[in-house]
Amino acid sequence: AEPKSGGIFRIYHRDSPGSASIHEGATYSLNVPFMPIFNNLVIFDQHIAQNSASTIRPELAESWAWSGDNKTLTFKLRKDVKWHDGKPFTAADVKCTFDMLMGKSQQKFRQNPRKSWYEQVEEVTTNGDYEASFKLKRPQPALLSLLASGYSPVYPCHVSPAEMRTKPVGTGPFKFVEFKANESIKLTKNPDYFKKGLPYLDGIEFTIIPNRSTAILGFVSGKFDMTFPTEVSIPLLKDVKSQAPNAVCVVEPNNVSTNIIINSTAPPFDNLDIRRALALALDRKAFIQIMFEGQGDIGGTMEPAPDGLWAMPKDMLEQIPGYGPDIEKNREEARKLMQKAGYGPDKHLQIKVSTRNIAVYRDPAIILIDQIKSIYIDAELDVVDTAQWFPKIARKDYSLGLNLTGNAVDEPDQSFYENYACGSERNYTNYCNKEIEKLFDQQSEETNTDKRKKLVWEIDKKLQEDVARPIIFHARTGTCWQPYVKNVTIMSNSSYNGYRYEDVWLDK
Amino acid sequence: MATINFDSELRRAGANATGGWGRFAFLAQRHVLGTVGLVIMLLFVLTAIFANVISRYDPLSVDSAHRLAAPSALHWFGTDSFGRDVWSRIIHGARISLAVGIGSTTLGATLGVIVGLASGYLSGWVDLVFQRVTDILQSLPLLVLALVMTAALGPSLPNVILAIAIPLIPTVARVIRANTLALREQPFVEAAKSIGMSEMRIALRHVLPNTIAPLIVLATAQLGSTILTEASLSFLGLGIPEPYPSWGRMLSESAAEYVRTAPWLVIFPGIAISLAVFGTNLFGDALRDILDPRQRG
Amino acid sequence: MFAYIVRRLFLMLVTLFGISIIIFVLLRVVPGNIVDILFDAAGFVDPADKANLERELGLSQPIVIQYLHWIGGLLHGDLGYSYVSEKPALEEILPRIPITARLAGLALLFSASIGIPLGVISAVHQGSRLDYALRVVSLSGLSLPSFWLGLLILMASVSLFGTMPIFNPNPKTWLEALTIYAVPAMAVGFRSAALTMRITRSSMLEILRQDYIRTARAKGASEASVNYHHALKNAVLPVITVIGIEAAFLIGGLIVTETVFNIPGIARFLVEALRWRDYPIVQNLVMFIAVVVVVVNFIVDMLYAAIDPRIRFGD
Amino acid sequence: MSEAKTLDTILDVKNLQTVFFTNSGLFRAVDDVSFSVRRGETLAIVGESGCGKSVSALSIMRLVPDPPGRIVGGSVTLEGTDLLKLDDAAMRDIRGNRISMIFQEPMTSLNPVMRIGDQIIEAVRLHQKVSSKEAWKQAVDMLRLVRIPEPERRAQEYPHQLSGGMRQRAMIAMALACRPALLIADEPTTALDVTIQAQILALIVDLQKRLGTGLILITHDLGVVAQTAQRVIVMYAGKKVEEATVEALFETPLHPYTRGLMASMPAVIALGAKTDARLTEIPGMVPSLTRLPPGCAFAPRCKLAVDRCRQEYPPLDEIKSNHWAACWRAGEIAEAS
Amino acid sequence: MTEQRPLLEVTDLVKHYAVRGGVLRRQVGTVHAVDGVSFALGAGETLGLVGESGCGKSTVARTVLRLVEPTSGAIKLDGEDIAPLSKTALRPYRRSMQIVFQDPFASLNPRMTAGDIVGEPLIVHGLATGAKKQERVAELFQQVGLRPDQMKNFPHQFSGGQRQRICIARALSLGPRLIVCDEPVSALDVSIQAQVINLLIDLQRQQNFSYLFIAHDLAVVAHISHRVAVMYLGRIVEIADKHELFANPRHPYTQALLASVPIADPKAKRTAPLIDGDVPSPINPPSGCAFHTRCRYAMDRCKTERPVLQAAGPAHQVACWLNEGTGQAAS
Ligand SMILES: Nc1ncnc2c1ncn2[C@@H]1O[C@H](COP(=O)(O)OP(=O)(O)OP(=O)(O)O)[C@@H](O)[C@H]1O
Ligand SMILES: Nc1ncnc2c1ncn2[C@@H]1O[C@H](COP(=O)(O)OP(=O)(O)OP(=O)(O)O)[C@@H](O)[C@H]1O
Ligand SMILES: [Mg+2]
Ligand SMILES: [Mg+2]
Ligand code: NI
Repeated sequence: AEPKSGGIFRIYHRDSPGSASIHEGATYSLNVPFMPIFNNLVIFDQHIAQNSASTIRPELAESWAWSGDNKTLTFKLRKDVKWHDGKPFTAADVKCTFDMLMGKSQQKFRQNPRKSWYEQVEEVTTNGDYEASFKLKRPQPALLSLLASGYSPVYPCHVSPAEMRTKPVGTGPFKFVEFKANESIKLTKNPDYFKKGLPYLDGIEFTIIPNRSTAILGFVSGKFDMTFPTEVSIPLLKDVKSQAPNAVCVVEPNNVSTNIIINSTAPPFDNLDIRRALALALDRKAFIQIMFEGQGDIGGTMEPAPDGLWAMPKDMLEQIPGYGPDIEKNREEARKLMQKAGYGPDKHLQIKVSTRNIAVYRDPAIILIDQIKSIYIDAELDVVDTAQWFPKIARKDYSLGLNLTGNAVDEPDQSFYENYACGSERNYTNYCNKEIEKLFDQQSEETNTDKRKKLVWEIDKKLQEDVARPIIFHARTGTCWQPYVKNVTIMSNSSYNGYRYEDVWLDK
Repeated sequence: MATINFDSELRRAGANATGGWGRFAFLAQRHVLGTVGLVIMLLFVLTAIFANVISRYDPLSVDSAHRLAAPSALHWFGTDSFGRDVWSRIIHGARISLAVGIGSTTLGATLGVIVGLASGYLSGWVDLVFQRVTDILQSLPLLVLALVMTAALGPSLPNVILAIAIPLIPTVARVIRANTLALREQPFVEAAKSIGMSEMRIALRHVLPNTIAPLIVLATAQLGSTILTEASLSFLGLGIPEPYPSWGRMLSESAAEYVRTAPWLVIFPGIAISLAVFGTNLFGDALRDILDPRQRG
Repeated sequence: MFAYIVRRLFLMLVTLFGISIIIFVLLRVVPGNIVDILFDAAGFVDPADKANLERELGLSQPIVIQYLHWIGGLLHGDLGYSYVSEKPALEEILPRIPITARLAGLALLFSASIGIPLGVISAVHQGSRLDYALRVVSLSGLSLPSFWLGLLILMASVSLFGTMPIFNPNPKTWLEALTIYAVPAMAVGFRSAALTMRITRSSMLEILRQDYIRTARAKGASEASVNYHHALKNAVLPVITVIGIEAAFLIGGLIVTETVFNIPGIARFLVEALRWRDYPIVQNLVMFIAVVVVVVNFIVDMLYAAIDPRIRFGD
Repeated sequence: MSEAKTLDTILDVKNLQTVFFTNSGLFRAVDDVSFSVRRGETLAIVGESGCGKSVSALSIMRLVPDPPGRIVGGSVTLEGTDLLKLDDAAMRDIRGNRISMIFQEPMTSLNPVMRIGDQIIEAVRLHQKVSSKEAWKQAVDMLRLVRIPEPERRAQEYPHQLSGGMRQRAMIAMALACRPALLIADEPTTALDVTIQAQILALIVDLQKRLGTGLILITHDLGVVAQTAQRVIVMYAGKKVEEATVEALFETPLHPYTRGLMASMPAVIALGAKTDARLTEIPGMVPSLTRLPPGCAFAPRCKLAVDRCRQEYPPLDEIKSNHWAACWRAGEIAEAS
Repeated sequence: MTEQRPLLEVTDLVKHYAVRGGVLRRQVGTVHAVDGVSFALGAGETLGLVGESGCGKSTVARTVLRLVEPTSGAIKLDGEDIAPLSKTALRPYRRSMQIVFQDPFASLNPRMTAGDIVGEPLIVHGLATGAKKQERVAELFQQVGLRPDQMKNFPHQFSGGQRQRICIARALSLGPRLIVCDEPVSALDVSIQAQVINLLIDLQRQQNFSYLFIAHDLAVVAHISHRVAVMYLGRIVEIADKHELFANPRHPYTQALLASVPIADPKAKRTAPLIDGDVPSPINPPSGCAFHTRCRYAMDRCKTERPVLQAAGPAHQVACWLNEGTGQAAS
């Protein structure tokens, strides 16, 4: 059918985001409602579920080009773009945005969680009003993917970061109307959007409903056109389908891994045998069965295939200790390791499993505790308050932690550097292996995708064998919308990139 | 004039109910609802005491193969999404719920009675100070306290009990104080003074027993409502921490996801909570009636 | 008495002062501040950024200075700025007050108008079937956790009517306005009605056996007049106490109902602010709740004296 | 009592039986008591404390607390209608209108949270159509009538602000406010000094004369009985044991209990009466109403008791004209005196 | 009469109650409930206190025991002024002075059994516990004419007179030296009244009790008292040896009082009350002699000047201008 214009798109929101500034946030609670306000230089195609280098499309940039040494990336910008306040968009805005992200400008973000993405960027330069270039320290083909993420909008130069937190101004298809904390976020159509004829919607309205039951009931009763993206759990999905049989529901992986962070600096996990035993004791299928009724994926650091681009092949995966199909055999081996370390049926190891007081953290921790009972470990759950979680982790005041790692882009550079590089802020376990570090750089600079894949597999396997941060599983979640909602695509290897909604329309 | 059966009237008045058991049996059949309440309460107390004996599985043992099993001979109340036996969890949950209920009610009511009695009976500056204290306690919403305590001390049974008990103090204190204010002026209090009783003893022996009716009603209502409060705190993620099975969390976590697909996860903890609350309240009313000397019998 | 009221007002200030200190200290005792929470989302803490931010928000100042700053502002009507939304705290708090007030008011109305008459009936017919039936019904309200009752109402409404009474800041019709407040208020009121009823019943039982009730009967007063005019007025003190407590509680305690029915009231806002360690919001909200509490308590005390001439304050 | 059945009879109580069902057994508080009151007449009821006087009065009003009390037999006929057969609404019309009662304990019988004036006018307003202003005026007048100083102010006050005697007078004012056909006064003047007592009694007697009110006066003060009543009944352990005119009773009491009562009175301030002269008392104690002896309840305390007294309950016989007594030896006593 | 130091000596006792009115309940007046009362009571002596209702008898009784705080005045028990003592300091004195309240029902805790009520003082002062206490209580019950099996009953199960006896038993339980009896026999029938009065007298003989005996029944007062004080509107207007007072009443109010006593003889019927007129208010007591509004003999002087108690014969004092200095009877 031909797209129709008009209508307000009503979505419930799972919680109240802390601000409206995407750059200062690190949760898709921010991306979902505020991505429609902005544009990137480039963006992943909004209608292809699997993000990859080949689905990157120009947005504010008309085109882009790598220099011969692969160290400069130049964007030609559109000339017909205006900020929502009427000011014209120019290359200066691009420079401003990325200078600020790199911490080089006068004005500062209150917090800048993705500063490390631009580690390799030497500087951003402009050439006239409509050309901007990223000069790199070394080749990094992945940069383009990072720039195509929902996390990389271009901010206006003339609006202060503080204002962007409360009244964001963008170039995107929708303009910000209001954000009432704990209540609602309202966006309205940008009539001057540079893509003529878009958007179709008159506006988008997010009603903030932290209580999931109420929210789902609201969707079922027709008060909302769509659930909050990727927030419907598998059991709830069944419920929604039974009550609203017409609803369209999809279940997709969202590139979030559930993993165990191990404090290897202190006993008992400074002992590699015990770490190995732990890795061997995991029954990943059981986790997936319980958490997702079977609909989850087993893999390493990178999101598993087919949705993930960089996953190890199955046979390679199964060679890694603990990934083998025979759980009992694995555990037998694990017990031996434990006995070697001095534990046994009469001498159990007493530990605490720390995690946050959120179901997606707590539930796997409960399963974990139950599973490691089989290898003489008596664990107790230690639920940690949000404000204390990272300080506690940073203090190394834990022995085992249950953690979730979300990846904005299905891109090894992002995962590896963020989580496993020596000295990285998010390398909670302080895993540091100079050899692997070299491999990180090697794959990063590699422009040949196939070669790069091999390198990535090797790294991933090694990381698992080192029990750096045992990955338990990769989650899948559901999203539902009413049948009349058209042109919504849920990304299958990230949950941060697919919310521009410029061509979503309502067939009512 | 309707004919009157003297024997049955006398029986209703409890004339032939002699001895401890006779009296008990008589009261039991006079206060049917109260008896029901008492039976329910005893049942829960026994359950809590003998949880290890009655429960058939380890309440914490996860079993992915038998998750969400419907009630059957194997799992009387079915299993939850972790494959844990719901019956065993409810049985063990009785301990927690009763610990919360009895613990926080006792703590809150005792302190409340002390504050209320002192403030109403002694009046003067004691009243002034205690009134401010109750005002302050009343002004701190339960959830602020609960949040602060769990954040500062970590979620644990004693902390939850304490957090729930604190708001009870001003409630009980205010009711007791109101009663005491009126009682203080009664001639029998003056009479007690005249025989040289200490203020303390007057407060405890003469004033307090005459506030027992509202106290019982309030305390039993609170006993029930603390169980509910724990459930609500669990709903907000502030209750007794996992993996200990508290009824409130069992209900609140299953309510949303499984009410249609696995209703036993919702029904049984729900029934357990409601029954416990129901029982204490019924028993409370009956107890109040029995302790009222002016009731017949 | 006039002097008494003046003294009471002064004491209210003392109470409020006490509360201000307590909440201020409590908040600082709790580990973590807004900066930790902000960084939590990022997944790591950058010490330099953290220090910067703390300085910017005034959190690095000595605690006494912070307190004086807050109280000083409060006395000038300046509540400061929310850390999270960066809007004036007053602007954030003010619109939520009427919502909660409406909800609490309706809930109280519901609980009193159901609880008191039922309590009277139950006491008058003590031991009868009617008494049993009323108590069982009202207690069933008390026995359900409020989130569960709320959810049940929502679920029933969705399956029966295909819609649900969920909050909408600009209700279109008068009826919608009523349902979005009345339904949650009923869910809360049902619970407190049961308590009101039990207290009323207990208190009435005490009074109904008094000699002056017999005197009223001897004058030929009807049962209704005896029960409601003579007895209830004497029995109402504890009931008022409980209703007063409920009133104070409801202002800050509607969290579960507000969550289930998704009402943007004070309690939910408070929890959210606490979660964010948004001190200006939490502190000022707690102060507001405290003001309500002391005022309600004051009114209750005044009602005591108005209803029972034997009770005198300030003599 | 055939002659009492004239048109003049306001109240006729026949074989009234009121019992309490308590957990220690059946309590026959009023056992087969009959009496009648004529227009303008004062009937005094005297008897040992706890013998059922107040319960008899309450039975007439149908205000015996139920449970545990219950009227189990007899009839109470007021101006031709049997009150025990009336439905509640009809009974309410009569209470406070045709009959009113002054209760024994004025402290607890007044509603502590209502103004005295309001309590007085309540009965009036319940049964008569008067404006509230009018009624209030009436209340103040009633208070003045019972000699309460500053009635305007007192009407505005609450019971706890009045002295015991004032409360009692307020009760009296309340009972008299609607000019009843029958007034039951349960020890109406115990808390009053004799000058006021005299005034109040004079007031009641005056009202009685003017309105033809029948009065049942329950009192311990035999002086009051002598001064006010026309006829007297004497009760003992729930039963009526003697009935006579005042003159006859004071002259020749026939029942040994009545004789004991008379003898126990402290001598009227007689000059030279010696303080050390012990008052005569009736030995022993009132038996428990649950465990009454088979015969005459007074027998265990009676100096004149013979075996028959201990076995058979004596019937209430008319020993002399208009003088009934329930005693096997009443005849002998009558002759002896 | 004994000539030793009096057991109780009350000097210039004053008790004022504030009267409040209006919405703000400001004090609008003062009730002069007791307005300068002085008397002495020897050991083993009974002082009768009579007077019209509301004249402040109960207030005197309660202030003497410090159950209400006196506005001013001294209360000496055994020569020791107990008026300024703190509550705790007062407690030991409580054992030696007891009160029987005017309103028996209200002064009994509705939730305690009669036995417990009577036995409680024994426990409080550590005099007896357990079986011994029960025994003593049973004995007390019998003394006041109650059956020991009634010990387990609650106050509401008793008749008015029975309640009064419970109060007497409670007061007796401590064996005090002074008992203030506020109309202790008003609700008793004459036979039991006789028992109780005999009991009180016997106890006095045996244990040298002193009584402050308030009653309306002058016959009873006459019987039990050694001396009698007559109160009117917060003041003692006449106080004398019993024989003297009844034989030779000097104050017009006393005379009216005596003349109003109903005589238990139907033949001597009296119809008209002897004095009439409104009882004045204790808030605005009449100027001069408070009784002048109702007094047959009132003179101009009575309206302006207040007479003070003056000797009017041996062991006889009266406050009336008619008797000024003369020692002569009025009329
Ligand atoms: N509610 C009750 N429950 C049980 N027994 C009662 C109740 N009320 C009264 N009685 C008993 O009934 C008997 C009669 O009581 P009643 O009040 O009529 O006595 P009375 O003659 O008025 O005595 P008094 O002169 O002392 O007032 C008493 O023995 C009393 O114990
Ligand atoms: N608590 C009080 N507040 C105000 N006035 C009071 C209070 N108690 C007593 N009065 C007043 O004090 C005066 C004396 O009262 P009191 O009870 O001593 O009189 P009484 O002589 O015992 O009278 P009665 O013989 O009627 O018992 C009365 O006018 C009474 O109204
Ligand atoms: Mg009586
Ligand atoms: Mg008195
Ligand atoms: Ni002498």
